[in-house]
Amino acid sequence: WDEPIIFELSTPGERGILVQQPEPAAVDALALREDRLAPLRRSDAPALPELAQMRVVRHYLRISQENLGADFNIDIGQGTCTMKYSPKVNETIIRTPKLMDVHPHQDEASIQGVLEIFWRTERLLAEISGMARVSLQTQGGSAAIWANIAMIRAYHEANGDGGVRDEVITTIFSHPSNAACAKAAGYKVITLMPDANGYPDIDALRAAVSPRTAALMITNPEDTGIYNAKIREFVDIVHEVGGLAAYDQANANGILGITRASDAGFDLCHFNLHKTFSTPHASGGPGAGASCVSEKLVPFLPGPTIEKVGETFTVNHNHPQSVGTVAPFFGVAPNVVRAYAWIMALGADGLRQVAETAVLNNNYLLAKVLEIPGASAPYAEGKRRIEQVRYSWQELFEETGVSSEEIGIRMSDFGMHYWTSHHPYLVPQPFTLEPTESYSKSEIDEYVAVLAHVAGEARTNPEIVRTAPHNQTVHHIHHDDLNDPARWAITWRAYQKKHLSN
Amino acid sequence: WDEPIIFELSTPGERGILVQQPEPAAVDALALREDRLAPLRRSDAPALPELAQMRVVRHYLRISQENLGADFNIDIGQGTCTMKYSPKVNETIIRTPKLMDVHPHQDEASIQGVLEIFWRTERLLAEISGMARVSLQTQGGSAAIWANIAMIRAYHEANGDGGVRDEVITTIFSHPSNAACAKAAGYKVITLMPDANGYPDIDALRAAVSPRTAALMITNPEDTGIYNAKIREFVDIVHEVGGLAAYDQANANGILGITRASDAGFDLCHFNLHKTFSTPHASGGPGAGASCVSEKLVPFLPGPTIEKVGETFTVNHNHPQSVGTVAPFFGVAPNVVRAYAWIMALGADGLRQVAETAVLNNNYLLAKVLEIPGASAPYAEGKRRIEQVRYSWQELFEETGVSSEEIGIRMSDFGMHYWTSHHPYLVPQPFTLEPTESYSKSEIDEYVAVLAHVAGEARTNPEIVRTAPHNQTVHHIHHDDLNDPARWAITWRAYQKKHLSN
Amino acid sequence: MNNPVTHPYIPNTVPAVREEILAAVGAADIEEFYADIPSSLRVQGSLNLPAPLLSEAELERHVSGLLNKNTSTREALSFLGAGTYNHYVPSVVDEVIGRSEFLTAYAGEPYEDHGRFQALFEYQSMMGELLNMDVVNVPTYDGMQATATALAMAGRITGRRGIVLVSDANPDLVSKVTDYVRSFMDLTIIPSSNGTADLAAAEQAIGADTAAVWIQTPSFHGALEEQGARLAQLAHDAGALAVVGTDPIAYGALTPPADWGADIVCGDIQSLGIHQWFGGGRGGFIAVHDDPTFVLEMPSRLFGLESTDVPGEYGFGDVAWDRTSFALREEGKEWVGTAAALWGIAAGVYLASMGPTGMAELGETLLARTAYAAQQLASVDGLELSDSALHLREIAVDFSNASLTSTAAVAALRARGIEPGVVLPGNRLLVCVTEQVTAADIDTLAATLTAVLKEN
Amino acid sequence: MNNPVTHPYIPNTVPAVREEILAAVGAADIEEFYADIPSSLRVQGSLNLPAPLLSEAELERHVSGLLNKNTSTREALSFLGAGTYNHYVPSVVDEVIGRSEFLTAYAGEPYEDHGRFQALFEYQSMMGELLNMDVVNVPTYDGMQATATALAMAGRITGRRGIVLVSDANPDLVSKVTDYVRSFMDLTIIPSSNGTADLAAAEQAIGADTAAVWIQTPSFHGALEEQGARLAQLAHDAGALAVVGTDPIAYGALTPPADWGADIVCGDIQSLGIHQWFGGGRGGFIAVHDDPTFVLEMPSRLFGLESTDVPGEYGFGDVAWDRTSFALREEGKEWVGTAAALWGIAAGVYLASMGPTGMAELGETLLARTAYAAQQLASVDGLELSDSALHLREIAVDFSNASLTSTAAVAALRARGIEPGVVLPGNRLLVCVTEQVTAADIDTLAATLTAVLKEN
Repeated sequence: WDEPIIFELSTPGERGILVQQPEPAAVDALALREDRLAPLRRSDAPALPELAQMRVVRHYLRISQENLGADFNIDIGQGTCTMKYSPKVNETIIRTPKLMDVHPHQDEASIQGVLEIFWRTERLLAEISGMARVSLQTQGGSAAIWANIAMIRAYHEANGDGGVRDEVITTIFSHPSNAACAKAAGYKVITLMPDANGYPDIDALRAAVSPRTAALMITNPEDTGIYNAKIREFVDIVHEVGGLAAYDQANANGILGITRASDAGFDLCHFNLHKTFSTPHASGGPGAGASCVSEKLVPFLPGPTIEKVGETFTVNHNHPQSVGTVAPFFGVAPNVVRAYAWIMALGADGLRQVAETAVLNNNYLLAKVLEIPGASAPYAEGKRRIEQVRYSWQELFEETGVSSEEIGIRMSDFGMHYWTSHHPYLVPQPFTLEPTESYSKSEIDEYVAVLAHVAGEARTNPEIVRTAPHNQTVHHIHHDDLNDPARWAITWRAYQKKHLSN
Repeated sequence: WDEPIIFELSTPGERGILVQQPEPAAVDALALREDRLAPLRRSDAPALPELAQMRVVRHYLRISQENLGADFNIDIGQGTCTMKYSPKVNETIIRTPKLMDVHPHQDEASIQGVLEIFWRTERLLAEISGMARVSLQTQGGSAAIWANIAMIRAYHEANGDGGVRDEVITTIFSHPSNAACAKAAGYKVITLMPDANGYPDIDALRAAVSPRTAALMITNPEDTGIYNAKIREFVDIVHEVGGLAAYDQANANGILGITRASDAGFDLCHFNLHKTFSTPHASGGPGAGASCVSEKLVPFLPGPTIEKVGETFTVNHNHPQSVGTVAPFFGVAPNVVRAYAWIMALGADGLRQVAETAVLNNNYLLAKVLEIPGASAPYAEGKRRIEQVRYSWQELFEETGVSSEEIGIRMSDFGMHYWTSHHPYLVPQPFTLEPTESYSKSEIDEYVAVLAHVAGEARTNPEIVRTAPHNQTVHHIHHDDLNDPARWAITWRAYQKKHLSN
Repeated sequence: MNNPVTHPYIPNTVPAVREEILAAVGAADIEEFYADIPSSLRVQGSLNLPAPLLSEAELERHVSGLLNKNTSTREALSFLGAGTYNHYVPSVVDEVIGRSEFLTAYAGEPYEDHGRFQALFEYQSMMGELLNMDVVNVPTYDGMQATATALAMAGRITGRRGIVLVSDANPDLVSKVTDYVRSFMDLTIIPSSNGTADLAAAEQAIGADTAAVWIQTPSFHGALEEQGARLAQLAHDAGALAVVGTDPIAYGALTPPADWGADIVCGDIQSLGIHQWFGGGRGGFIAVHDDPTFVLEMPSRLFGLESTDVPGEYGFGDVAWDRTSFALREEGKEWVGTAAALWGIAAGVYLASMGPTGMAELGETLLARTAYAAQQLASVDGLELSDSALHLREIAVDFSNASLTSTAAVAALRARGIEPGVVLPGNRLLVCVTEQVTAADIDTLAATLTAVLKEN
Repeated sequence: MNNPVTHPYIPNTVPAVREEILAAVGAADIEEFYADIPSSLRVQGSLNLPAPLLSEAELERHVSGLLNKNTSTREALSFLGAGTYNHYVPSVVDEVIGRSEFLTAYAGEPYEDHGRFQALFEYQSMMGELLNMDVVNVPTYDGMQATATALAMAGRITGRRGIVLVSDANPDLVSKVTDYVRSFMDLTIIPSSNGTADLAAAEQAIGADTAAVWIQTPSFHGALEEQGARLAQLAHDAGALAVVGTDPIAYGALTPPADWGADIVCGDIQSLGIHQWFGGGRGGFIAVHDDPTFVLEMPSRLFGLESTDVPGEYGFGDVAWDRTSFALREEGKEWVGTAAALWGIAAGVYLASMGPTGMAELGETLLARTAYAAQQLASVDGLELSDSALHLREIAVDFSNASLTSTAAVAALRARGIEPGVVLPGNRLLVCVTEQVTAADIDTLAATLTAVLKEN
């Protein structure tokens, strides 16, 4: 489709929907206040587009077809994102007025069902993590990390050394939100670089800890797919200086039922329900975060908790040491229900099969990718990986001058994703693949075949790779305007002012 | 997508869904009958494909994107089909267990809602047609025509002249199902050809009627968009010889609230709810037919009727003269609810606006199409049309050798429908366009612009038209196998036997 | 005359646009377009319809409010069948048929509508595997129409008038068939014996004018015909066809009729992933062997695989288009029109999701629960099974020796929130169990019936 | 260890395939892949979880059964607001965000995910029109986060610590903001006067260390700030920013804050086409003028229009990517992660459907019904309005002179199937009316309150 920007489709006078009109009595009531209201009334109507309903539908359905959902492709290329199957039955389950149209302030007697699901989901995640309690209030992984750092801060303050402990330690292959949230909470951030084998450097940690250490915030396995075998020692080292240890479990998909945060001694951890527990990624949210804590952090949990009293589920606001509200009400209810349904569809054995199969698939993919000339998997050579691998096209780049980003764009011509954002850029010409448990062997083979084909093109016909995409809705996009305040256009009105005024 | 046939995606052992297992007590109960059951057991499992659920989803969502729904294109090219907007709110309304999961044999007290909607819809359609009662039992327009001819047959038999009246008269521009249903009911069919101006020929009718005439079955306006101004006389002529008159109102979209079947004296008529009353066409059904009859045909209505007794709605099976059941239970409930909602969204004034706008759009389109060199609108030259027009590319064909069918296939390259099946083939190089009320002026302009562009290509670059499509999932399709019993393949198993066995 | 606002469904009612169009076509007003309609035929004023609900919110509330007066089978324990069945519909099915691409499409060509052709070809193909036959139609309206057409085909193929029905068939189906074929065929009904065909009586009735021996298995009462091969043989010996009406739901576990001699197999696909829809979710299948004598008598569309200009690429098209009334009007076979394509797609998604193992397990679950229901209901004091046949999904229960009639028992159980079944003539009750009804539910039914019959 | 069957969600548990893969990678078993995980950290045996519901039908029945214990606001008359609002959601919105292409996508590039970029750019653009501002972010989590970030931005831009809140704000929002900014900013709350800002007290509090004057309009109690221009002026005079928290729902009818001097406008988009979702359907917007000083302080993604190799074609990309934590880790502005894109698409579809006239009419309906509710509740014996401000959608009602406390009144009305509002401290009740609540519904509330108060 060559679908215009929606403003270009406007015909003055067309209506997309009609709305309820006020009754005469209501109009009369308002008229009594009109003299005070008049100054607040808008003089010019907002320049929203005017379209008949079918044209609105056509516009959005067309552009939806210009988007590549996980249901449509072998979504291995968005590594670190755990693009697993989101079961359709969960969509059926959540699309009921009994969830969509429920208000959080209703009488508890009228929300027992959703309270029970939140309570049960908390218990499931507590068992999976080994932690005491879980807050489901946040809407994404990063927000859950924020909630964790807020609890760490409150914990140290409650212990009287909030002023002293002003440093947070993380590793470079931990998700950037660990560093960013710690910074936003007022901490200095110490970032550890990997050792020669790509493992987190335990000596660097020993050097970094001190009485100023508030916490270690660390991912494991990291986005390299490498599992830090010394994780228990890492935690112990931090504990020895009185710091807390927070586990970023965004990469938990390969270790469900295999090892738990509690086993390594962590005080806090978080899950991304939209990654590990299969709620759809929704074009970039809403996700849902779960902040899991050990007993000693329980008093600091955000928001209200849900308790089971006899056979009744009830909301408990009585948490005087709580960090307070980190998000509205109870969290992203549809995603909590989806995650609950997903876990209940699998059970303990099923979760373990998920982990094992994700790891099996990843190591198969690793073997296949390494067969492609020019591809490599830096660090920990010859070692098995957990659920994903950060690869490199450095050899291919040196040979052909074709970059990983160019390969990624060319992949889109074959209907496949290939994520080109790989913070941090330690691995040269990086790409990260994560097959999850959702793809069959033949699908993994198909993805690798396309990857190999494009790598071949880089040698035989680099121009076709460099000028990609050839097969997409749009052609090669420029970047000049995006970083130039005089030219960037973040809204249609700004575009008109800056680019169409002449 | 280059999506294989689903059998090609099979991996033995994969499962798409797990099903409920019988309880031990049930297994035991069955075991007691195993000796009798054994001979009935299937020895080889059916060779259905075996796919994990995500692959099933991916397969069907991909091929869905290879289908051009009315929501995606300016669906003017499927003339005679009244491709209007099917409001999304109606989809929201019907997708409730209160309709999807309701059984027709339930206690009447538990189905009052759906009975009321059927009853109300019947009243609305009775008012719109001017008829006494309406059966909603049939699933499409042709089935409604069958119900009408069955009632006609029963009526004449009840009057004792079933044996004598063995002829049904129709016109060549009436839908073929009128002729075909009459034939299937045992009638001889007399088809009237148009007069020199394209109007139904009243003299031909006078010559055709006789005491053997059972009925006239006629569309008006016909698929040419021409309204038969003498329709009342047609009906009178048939009535004079004791025949009945049945009105095919598939083309009612331009005359809603303008003129009614009863006004012209018809005894029966039918509507296609999926055309005129906006239920989605569902890739070719289910539709829904409404058979409307005057008082004298009421005793012969098919199936049960729904009556309002006091404030209660009840099912009445007591119709001894009924033609019996023409379809299961009450009809296509979701489409009846959609049609009800559509009518209630518009009301009397709205329906009239629908008709007027459909006609306005059609005459605008007519004017624009006639501006394209090589296009013409045979018959009734210079006259206004109602809601559609059957056009001809005869001039263009004579000039360029490019056929209407070739133009149609080329239209698909621009994301537009263009229906190439135009029974009867009286108009040379035909194409039929029906804009309905749903499209804006700018969309009609866009469609015509593409049509003009393709007509231009026929002159400047006929090869690109002849070798179309260039831009679709598949390329030019052969036809050799489809009519050859030795080669046709109506199932994958047949294809394998006939084409892959060597 | 007009609603005061531009309706969201009708863009060109914007006054300025309307004027612009009128000017473009040189018309003074819209009345001009209706010049051919005599004023005597014109509606005077407005139709007498209720005031519209213009705001979508009010419309939705009104219609949903009416529907909410219904109680669904999800809210009550239901043993209702008799032609509409409460099987589980996988969410994948609803996802696919809810896709606007399929839902709002219609009759496009196999280029821009390739997906619809592929989905329906795959449906045909999977049904073919389930039924072990090589030709299956794009769904016609419903099983009733499919059966009527299958029998009419038998009449055309054999040139004979006789239909011999040897099974208990749904009375509505018999009504449909009778009226449908009566101008050119005659139906003889042979009463069943202990639930299935009376072989001796059937042999007597089958003769030189028999076009079709019509078998229903499972019968209207759920009985499985055990003598199908024998009946097919009788038909073939007489030069007639064996036409078998059935429900495809259990052919993952049971031998399909083609394997014991059926020439035409027909029925409804509602069981295969289509909701009950108040009885309105239906599609009819007709399956035959790949014999042009049969294929060319089918009125429905048949999608076939075809090659394209690109080697190895699959395209689709209509097989033997010239059979149809679209092509030949009254010279075509019966007629074809908008039928039930979307439900065909649904059934295809269902079969693709279930696979061979799912269908086998489902068949097993249905057989086992049916056997259990028969066992438990037979053990209720005063109730007896109407026959001793093997049953699938439905059983007929006789209330002759009970303290209540079957009608009274239904009323008593409805008062307790249970729909126990459909009342049959002869003081019987047709009880249906699907995979949605557990053994515990069956126990509840039996216990409640026991209690109710004891109280009276 | 394993479920007895191949799970539909995990294809490669098919034993033969599993063996094939193990052979291909040269591993004896899956344990080998976990060699790096010390045995001391391994889970022994299975996790202690409930038995799974393997069949989809049983799973669906279990979870839906739990949800069916809820009563929705469609089934009871609800006057609940306080941060989650029962506005009508057009069906078009749910259709679009239910599209699997949007629902299951994530972080693709602007080629294969062009549609997502376009939909969110259009969202930004339509919000910009509604708010009369040129820059709007891709939604952050919710209005609380948006507000906390907006205030933090003010701190960074001005280099000051002070926040002066002059309105009644949602206590949960105050809690969020307080904890969020407390390491680098301080919050001062100026009590409102008759529902809106106490201008004199505000003037007093605003000073050289003030980073932001924080205005909420409508306030937590629904009061519209009439002195916005004056407050913005006070802020600007002190070198501070005017940060306005609001709900965009009524800006088809009301002057947006930018027009009276707001520098940063923020809030939640739940009102714009997102269901209540038990309080979990949220997205946060932050709008600023097109000034790099402001834009470069925004942590969220900002999608911008770009040219491509084809003249006239629109592409999209991330504006000023190097602001973000994705690019710069802790040196970025706060952080960015998976937030609320789908709700942003929903709000875009909502605004596109509503258009200027729909939004204007909706604003009018809300204002009128709110005024009517105020009038009717004030006329209930014993009840008084807590203030005389202009209100949008919510009003606070004082029960001090009533025979029941507001808490007791809520209990009494719930027993009659009505949720009359949210209890506020000080024996008050926060009553919310939307376009979904008619004048007749308001009459019902007033009459029921009257009756209940009379009885006690």
